[in-house]
Amino acid sequence: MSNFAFNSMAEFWAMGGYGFYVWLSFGLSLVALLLLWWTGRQGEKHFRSQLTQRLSREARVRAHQQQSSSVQESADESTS
Amino acid sequence: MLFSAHQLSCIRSDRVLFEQLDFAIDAGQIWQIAGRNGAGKSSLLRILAGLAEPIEGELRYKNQPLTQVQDEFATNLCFIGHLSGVQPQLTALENLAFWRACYALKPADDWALLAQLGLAGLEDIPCQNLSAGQHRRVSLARLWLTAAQLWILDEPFTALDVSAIAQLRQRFIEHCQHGGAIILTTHQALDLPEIPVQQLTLEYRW
Amino acid sequence: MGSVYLQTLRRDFRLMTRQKSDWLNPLMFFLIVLTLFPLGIGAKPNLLREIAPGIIWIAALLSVLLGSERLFRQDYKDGVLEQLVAARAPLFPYVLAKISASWCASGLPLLLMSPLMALLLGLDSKAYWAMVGTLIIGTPLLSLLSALGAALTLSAEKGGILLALVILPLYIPLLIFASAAVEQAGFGLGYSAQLAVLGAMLCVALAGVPFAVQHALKLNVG
Amino acid sequence: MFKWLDPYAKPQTLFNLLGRWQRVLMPLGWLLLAIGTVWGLGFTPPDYQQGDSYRIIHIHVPAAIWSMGAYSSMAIAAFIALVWQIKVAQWAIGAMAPIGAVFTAIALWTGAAWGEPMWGTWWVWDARLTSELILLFLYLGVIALQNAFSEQATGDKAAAVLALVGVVNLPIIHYSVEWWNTLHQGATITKFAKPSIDPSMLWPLLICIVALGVLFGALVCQRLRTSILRHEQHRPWVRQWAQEQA
Repeated sequence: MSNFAFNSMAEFWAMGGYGFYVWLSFGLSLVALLLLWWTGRQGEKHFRSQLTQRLSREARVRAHQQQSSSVQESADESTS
Repeated sequence: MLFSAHQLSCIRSDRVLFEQLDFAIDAGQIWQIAGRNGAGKSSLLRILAGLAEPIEGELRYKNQPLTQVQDEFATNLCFIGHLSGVQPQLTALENLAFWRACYALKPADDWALLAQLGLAGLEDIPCQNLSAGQHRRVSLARLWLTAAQLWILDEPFTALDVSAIAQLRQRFIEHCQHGGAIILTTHQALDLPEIPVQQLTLEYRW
Repeated sequence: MGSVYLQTLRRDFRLMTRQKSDWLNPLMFFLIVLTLFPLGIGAKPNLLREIAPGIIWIAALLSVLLGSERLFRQDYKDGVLEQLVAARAPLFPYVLAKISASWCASGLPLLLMSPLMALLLGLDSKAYWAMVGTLIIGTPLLSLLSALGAALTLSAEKGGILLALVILPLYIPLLIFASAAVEQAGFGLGYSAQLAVLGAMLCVALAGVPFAVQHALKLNVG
Repeated sequence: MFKWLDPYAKPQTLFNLLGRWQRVLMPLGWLLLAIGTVWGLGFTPPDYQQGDSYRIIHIHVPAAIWSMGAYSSMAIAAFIALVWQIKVAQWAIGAMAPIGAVFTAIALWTGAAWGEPMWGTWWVWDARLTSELILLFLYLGVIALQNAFSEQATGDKAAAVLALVGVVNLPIIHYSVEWWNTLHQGATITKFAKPSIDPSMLWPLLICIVALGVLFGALVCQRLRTSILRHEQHRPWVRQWAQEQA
C-alpha cells in the first residue's frame, strides 16, 4: 500500500476541487447500500411479527371452536 | 384405477385449503365434492384438471404419474369450470365449431344438437344476447360433443331450469354406463339412483 | 394443429368485423400522435423530416402496445383460455393464430397507411422505401413482443400500464435500428445492415416468443 | 442430471445454509468495501488526466459490473426455475431484482457525478449510459410484474419468464458499445488486453469489485431467507423457527 496521497485532511476532503462530486457519489452509494441491508432486515422482522399475529389468530379460532363444541355437547346432554 | 390423487395439498393466498387429500375414481363412478363456500372445491377441481399445481402431492392417471402422461390425460378430459368458455360475440354455432377444432372432433350436425338442448332458433345469434340459462346450455353442449372419458365439472347445474337439469342428469347416467367417470361440485342433491355416487367433503379450514 | 390455427384465425377475423373499434382505435391513436408532433414542435419541414423516423416508430410502438392489451383478455375472462390450457394440444396453434391476427389488425394497417405518414412528415422517396422495409420486418416483431407482454400481464390487477412498463424496454433495440435505417436512407446512405439486424431479431423472436407466450398463458390461467 | 442441486432446492436446508453464508459474507463484504474505498480514496496517486475525480471509479465500475452480474444471475435462476421447476429459484429472482436495481441506480448516479466535472454535463446519451438506463427499466419491469398479481406464485413465474426474455437484451447492451461512437471512455479493464491503469490504482478497484460481489451475495442470502419463510409459513419448521427466535 502506498502512502497517503494528500498532504492534509483538508486537501483530502477537497479532493483536488472535485470533492462535491466524489463525496456525493460515495455518500449516496453508501446510503443506498445501507438502505438495502436495512430493508432486508426489516423484511424479516415484519414477517416475524406477521407470523406471530397469525399464530395467535389461529389459537383464538381453535379456542373458539373448542368452546362452541363443548357448549354443543352440554346442550346435547341437557336435551337427552 | 382411472384417476387418483395422493396426498394433495393446496394453499391459496396463504390459506391452507386442504392437506393430504386422497381419493381415487374408477370408470362408471361419480364423485361429488361437497363443502362450504371457500372450502376449496373449485381449487381442487382446477388442480385435478391440470390447470393449477398442487403445493404437494401427486396425481395419477391410469396408475401412471400425471406428469408423464399429460397429453394423453388432456385428450381424455373434459373440464367445464365456472367460466363458460363461450365467446359472447360469437354465435352458438361458431362457438361449437371452434371447440370441435380444439378437441379435434369430426364435424357433425350442430344444428340438431343445439335443437336437442332447447336452443332451436337461437343457433346463429351472438351468445351475449342469450339468457344466463341458455348461455349455460351452450357451454354444456360440450358434454354432448366430447368423447372424453373423464369429466370434471364445476357447478354444472347453476342457472339451468328443471328440464335442462333432467337432461343433464340423463347425460350423466349415459356417460357413466358407457364407462365414463365424473368429478363434480354441486350444492344440489344429485339424486342418481342408477350410479354409485361417492361423496368427498372438504372442511372449511382456517 | 393446422385446423386449430385456421379456426382461431377465422374466429379472430370474425370478431374483428364485429368489434371494429378494437383495431380502429389504435390506428386513430397513431394518426393523432403523428399530428401532435408537428403541432408541438412547430411546422418546420426540415426539422420534421429529420425526426420523422423516430416519431413514426414511437407512435407505431405505442399504438400496437395499446391494441395488444385486449389480445387475450376476452378469452381469459370467458374461460376460453382455461379450456385450451386444459386441453393442452391446441394452445400453441392458438397462440400463433392470435399473433398472426394481431399483426393483421395492427401491423398491416400501419403498412398500408405509410404513404400517408410520408406525406404528413415530408419524407422523400428513399426514406419512404426504407420505412416500408422497416415496417415490413419490424411490425411482426412488435406484434410478437406485445403478445408476450399481454400474456404475461393477463391476470395482473393493473394490466394496461404494467404491460407498457414491462414491454417498452424490450422494444428499444427495434426502435433504435428501425429509426436508424430510415434516417440513413434520408441521408442517401445504405441501410441494409440495419434491416439485417432487424431481420435477425425477428427470427430470434419468431423462434422463441410463441413458446414464451404459451408458457405465460398457462401460468396466468393456473 | 444435476443431482447436486437437490439439497439446495429443499427450502429448509437452503434456509439454514443461507443463514450460515450470510453470517460470513455480510461482515466480509462490508469490510472489503471499507478497505477498498479507503485505499482508493486516500492511498492511490491521483490520475494524471482526471485528477482526483477518477476516484469515483471505485464505486462506479463495481456497481456497473454487478448490475449486469445481478441480471445474469437472475436469468440463470429464471432458467433453473423454468426448466427444473425449482420454486426456490423463482423466489431468488424476487430477492435479486431490488438489489440489482439499486446497483444499477448507483452506477447511473455515480456515472453522472463523474460525467459532470469531466464532460461538463450530468447526462449524455452515450451507449453505455443508455444501456445501463435500459437495464434499470428491465429491473423495474421485473419488480413491477412480480408484485402485480393477487396470487404470489403467478407473479414469481411471470417474473422468471420476463427475466429470461430480458437477458436477450444484455448482449445487445454489450455490443452497443461498439456500435456507437461516444464520449464515454473505452473499457478500463478487459480480460485480454493489458489493463490500461497503473497496478497501484488497480488493486483497490479489484477489492471494491470483489467487495460489491460479496455484498451482493450476502444481501441475496438475507432477502431469500425472508422469502423462503414467507412462502413456507404454513410449514411446522417455520413456526418452530419463529418460536425459537421469540
